[in-house]
Amino acid sequence: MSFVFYILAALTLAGALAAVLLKNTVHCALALTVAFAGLAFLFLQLDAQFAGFAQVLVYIGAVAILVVFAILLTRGSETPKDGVYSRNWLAGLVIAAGVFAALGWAVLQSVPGLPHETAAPQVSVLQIGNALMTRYVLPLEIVAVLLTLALIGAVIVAMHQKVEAQ
Amino acid sequence: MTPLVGYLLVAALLFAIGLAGALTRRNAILVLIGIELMLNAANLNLIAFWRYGPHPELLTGMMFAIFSIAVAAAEAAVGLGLVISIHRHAHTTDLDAMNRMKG
Amino acid sequence: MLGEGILKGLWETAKNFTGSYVSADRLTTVEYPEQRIAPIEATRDFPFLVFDEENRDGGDPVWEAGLRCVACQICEKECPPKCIYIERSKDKKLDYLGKAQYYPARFDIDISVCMSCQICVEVCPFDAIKMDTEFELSTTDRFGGLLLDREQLAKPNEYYHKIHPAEAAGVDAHLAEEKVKADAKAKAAAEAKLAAEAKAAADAAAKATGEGA
Amino acid sequence: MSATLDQIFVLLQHWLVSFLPAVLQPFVSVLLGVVVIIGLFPALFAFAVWMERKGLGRIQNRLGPNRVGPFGLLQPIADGIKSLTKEDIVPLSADVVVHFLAPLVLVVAVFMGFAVLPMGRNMVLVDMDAGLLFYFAMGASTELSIFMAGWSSRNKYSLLGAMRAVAQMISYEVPLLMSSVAVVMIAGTLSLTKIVAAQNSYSGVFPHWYIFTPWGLAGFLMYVVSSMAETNRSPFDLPEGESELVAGYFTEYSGFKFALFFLGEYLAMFSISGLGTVLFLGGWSAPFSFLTWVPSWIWFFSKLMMSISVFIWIRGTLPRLRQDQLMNFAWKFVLPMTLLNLFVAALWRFLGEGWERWVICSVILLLAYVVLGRTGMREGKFGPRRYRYAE
Amino acid sequence: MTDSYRVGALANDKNKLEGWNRPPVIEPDGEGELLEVAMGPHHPSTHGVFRMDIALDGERVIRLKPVFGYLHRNHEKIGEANSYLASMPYTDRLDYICSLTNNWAYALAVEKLAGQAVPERAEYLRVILGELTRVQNHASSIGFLIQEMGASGTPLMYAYREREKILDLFEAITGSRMMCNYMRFGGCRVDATPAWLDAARKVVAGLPGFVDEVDRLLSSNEILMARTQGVGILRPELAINAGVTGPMLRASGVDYDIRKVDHYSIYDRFNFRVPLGDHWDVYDRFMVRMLEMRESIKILEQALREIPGGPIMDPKAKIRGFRPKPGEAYGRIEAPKGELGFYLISDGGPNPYRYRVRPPSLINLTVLEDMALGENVADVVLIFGSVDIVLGEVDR
Repeated sequence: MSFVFYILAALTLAGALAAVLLKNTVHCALALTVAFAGLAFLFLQLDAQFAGFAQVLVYIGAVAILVVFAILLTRGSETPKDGVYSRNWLAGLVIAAGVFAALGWAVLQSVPGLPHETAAPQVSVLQIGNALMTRYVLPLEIVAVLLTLALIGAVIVAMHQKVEAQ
Repeated sequence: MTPLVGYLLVAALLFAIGLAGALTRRNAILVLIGIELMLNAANLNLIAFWRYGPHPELLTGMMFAIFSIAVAAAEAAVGLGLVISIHRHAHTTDLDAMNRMKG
Repeated sequence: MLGEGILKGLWETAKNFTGSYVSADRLTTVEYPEQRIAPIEATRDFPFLVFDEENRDGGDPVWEAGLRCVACQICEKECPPKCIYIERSKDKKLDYLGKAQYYPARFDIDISVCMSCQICVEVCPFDAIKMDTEFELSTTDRFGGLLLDREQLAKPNEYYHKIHPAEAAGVDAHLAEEKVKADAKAKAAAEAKLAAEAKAAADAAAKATGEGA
Repeated sequence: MSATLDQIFVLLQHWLVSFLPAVLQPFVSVLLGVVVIIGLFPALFAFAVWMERKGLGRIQNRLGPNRVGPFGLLQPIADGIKSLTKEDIVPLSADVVVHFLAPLVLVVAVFMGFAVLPMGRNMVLVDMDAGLLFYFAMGASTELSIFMAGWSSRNKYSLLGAMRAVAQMISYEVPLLMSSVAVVMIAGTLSLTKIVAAQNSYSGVFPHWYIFTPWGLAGFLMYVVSSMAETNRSPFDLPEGESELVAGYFTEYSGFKFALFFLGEYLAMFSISGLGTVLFLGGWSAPFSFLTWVPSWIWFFSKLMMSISVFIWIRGTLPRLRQDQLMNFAWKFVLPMTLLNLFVAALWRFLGEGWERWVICSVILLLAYVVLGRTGMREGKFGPRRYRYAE
Repeated sequence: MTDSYRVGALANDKNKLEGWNRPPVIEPDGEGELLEVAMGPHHPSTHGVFRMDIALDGERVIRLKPVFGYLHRNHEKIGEANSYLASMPYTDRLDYICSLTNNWAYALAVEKLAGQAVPERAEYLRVILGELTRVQNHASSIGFLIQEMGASGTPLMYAYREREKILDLFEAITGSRMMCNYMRFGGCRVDATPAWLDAARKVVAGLPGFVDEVDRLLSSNEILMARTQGVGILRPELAINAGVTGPMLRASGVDYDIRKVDHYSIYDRFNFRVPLGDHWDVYDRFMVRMLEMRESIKILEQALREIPGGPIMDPKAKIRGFRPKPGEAYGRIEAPKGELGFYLISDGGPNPYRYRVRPPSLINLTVLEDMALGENVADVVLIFGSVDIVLGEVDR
């Protein structure tokens, strides 16, 4: 089924590239959702149903919408006059290329040592739930607290001016 | 099935694209988009390793990915809140223009 | 408590929903082209000209001779939107009282302008113009088609009786009364001219039989 | 006989598939299911539009459509032909690609939701273990298409409508999820087929549907409210409130694309009603134990149509809220109620059998309802008034 | 003027008026740009052709400029060019929802000018038709108000269902459903038959049920209360100073009903009350209309019970060649929308020298901006609906 994998990988990467390259910020955000959707499908390919659906729910349902809202609130959809790329974009590109080269080299180097194909694991939601409540209960609680704090923090940060004005 | 290396290479490329985006774009929101992409690349790695790892029934990689998704949501919320706040203050989201610590 | 008013409203609409199936009082819709409400006595739409139908040519009444209108142009003057156009005739003809009167050589009503106010009917001293109940007057010719001329406007007294029976009866009684008065006058005058008297009497007889029928 | 009738569609599918080589069989059977869903629900959409127009008409003491076909039944088809043959207008300054994609994304995302809905015994396209999660993931994707529609039209009204719609859908997604989570907690599964199976038992003649428990009823009411908001139905139809925003996010759409939006909206209503049926109304199970011989899919679809009629009824009765009131209602009333409901559901589970749990749970919920309602009315500064007369 | 003329009392009370200033023009908070929206004349929320140029800060209204005149038809000039009688059908077209009260006000002005008396039966008929007009106007105005709130027109359809019955009555007596052209100087055009009176009694007997129905459907509806209470507040001082009349003024708590103040026609004979609002908002306007419908039904019941026989026309009245003596007169009535007045100057000719209409719709509309400033844009539509205007009367 590697054919499906290639399509999905191409979709994801094309989405990501578009998200980084396009001029119009809203188009970038929409391309980003394509990348997210591709990733979710890749997760499904990897038999991680739960993670895949969570990816769609959180990234497409929430993060993408947040990004879009932020773009509209900051009038980011108007293409700026002096280019969309930073002054030192070349340096950034070089660093990114370097990182990719290093990562790719590392991956290709370790190909022989990589684990072999295994049978698809049968993971039910029940198991995930049980794991969350037993083994991973501490991280779960921490994430819960973190999310609450992030929620409050985001509200305070964004509301800052309004409170002052009153 | 696709071998693990395929997923790892896709993740590496995605990470690099995200990094390039974060480093080269002017708009703060697009920088955040780049960071999201990098996080997603990490998630892909986690899931791939979980799938091909020796003990998928322990769910370690999957859990990591799920927690990472949750944290990413928080990061996005706070990050975008900051961007909006900065925009209120400086009336721009251009990172090159935000070169002063004083408003 | 929150939601109470909403529940009351829902109950009310449910009652109306079922009510529209069972009670004619609630479902007042009339599906027009198939179902029609009979026009009621008082209905008014556009004016028409009444003619008396004693002058018959074969079976059909001759509208032109029987027109009650004497082209006095009061309605033209009083019409609020000024949609009546009258041209008085050069010659005169005898009306039902036996008086020589002008008649309208041209009598047009632009019903695209007319606002159905009935003022022409009220001001007419000769009961010559009345309100019609016909409303399906749409036409593809928006200028000529809506400018009605004498011939299109003229409708027999019978028709008037059909659409406004009570009102028409009153008008006829009034006209008959005037006629009787005029006859009495004419009789007094007729002493002088015998030949004219005979003619008038013949006319009156014809009129009376026409009215009786 | 009744068992055959119950499974007629499943048997039909098996029979059709059996002609094919074994390799193709799973693929074709899924494809068949997809084709049936894509065919069935638009037909149901046409029927629901007719029902809505007729029902609203009767509620308003009118006749409703009655010219095309018997009882006006063919009216939706006439409307469909009309919208198909109309000119497709795209605003000059619109973002053509996004403008084109928006309705497609919406319809696709909405159709995906049907994949996990069990429409009868063994009648589910994909029996997914995380079915509910899948459903909500798909539901979340529709918001993006609405944003795309509003943003790409380059129209103030469209953009405002889209922003409203997205904000509203996000706000009400939380209580929607929360009220469903109570069911998940009690049923102990995210799989929709298993949730139905958990309700498919009877004590005496009465079924064990979740709506017949205090937390289930409260959850159901909250679910109904949130689902109305989620599908932009009256009284939460602000995104397309014609007195303010002309037609909201699809102001600049015409012809077939407009029809697609319309279709998407109704399909969302079907799927959310279907989910509500599955979660609270026992899905395809019969309402009385002596009626179990009636085919299961009949029950599912009659419950679906019942909830559609309730949607129509409410639309015919209520005026719409204002944006800030809508948000306040979501965050200050519906969400706290669903959270409390979650707690009550847990309590219900731990109190065990017996009448005490009925009393305790009902009292808690009623009290919370009254208190929250009162607070809401006081904060909103509204309530019934008395009037005086001049001397 | 009697002591019940409270407006004058309040207007003379300097202390009360000094505290009043025009509400300050609201300043935007400087964040983001103002959004200029032109609501109408093709916006689906506007009654007829009316435009509101609104400046929005977010959803808050910062400025509101009403633009009207799209329906201007030279009504007053036509009135000066036409004979007295010929203006009567034109008055139908002012406020085309309630043509009978327009007729009445104009007839009243001309009767004052010519010094004509009206027979008693004609007065009763005028009261009956006027109050029927009020009921159907208030019913449809409530329906439209709720329609603005997006109730799919259900209350509007109920209002129209009852209005249909009332319009049938109008047609049976005047010959036309909306453009009645019924009243004449010195009486009425046609007499009511006993059958008509019976039909009217039947319709009136059904009206309380209708009002109850609308009451149950709407008055305690939480959404309606939340939407309308505290919205579009019109302070009584401003209402008086702006010349607002009718249910709008009474909803602002000012006891001013021309039926009680002017004692015109035979309203003194009837027992009815004037409902007043204490919160001055849209809900009060809605409820005052609701309660006024009930009072009108009471008047109708009394009038239909007591109507005497006799002529319906002043025998001295002239249809043709009507030329009143030189002079001037102002006739006003409590039309459903407020004080409707006609001011006429005669120079002895067949047509008025000056013909002036005081339209309640236009004058009530002048406070639109004051009511809408600082409110949510969604409420502007509501506030506009609560003014209850007919563009035919605003633009004339």
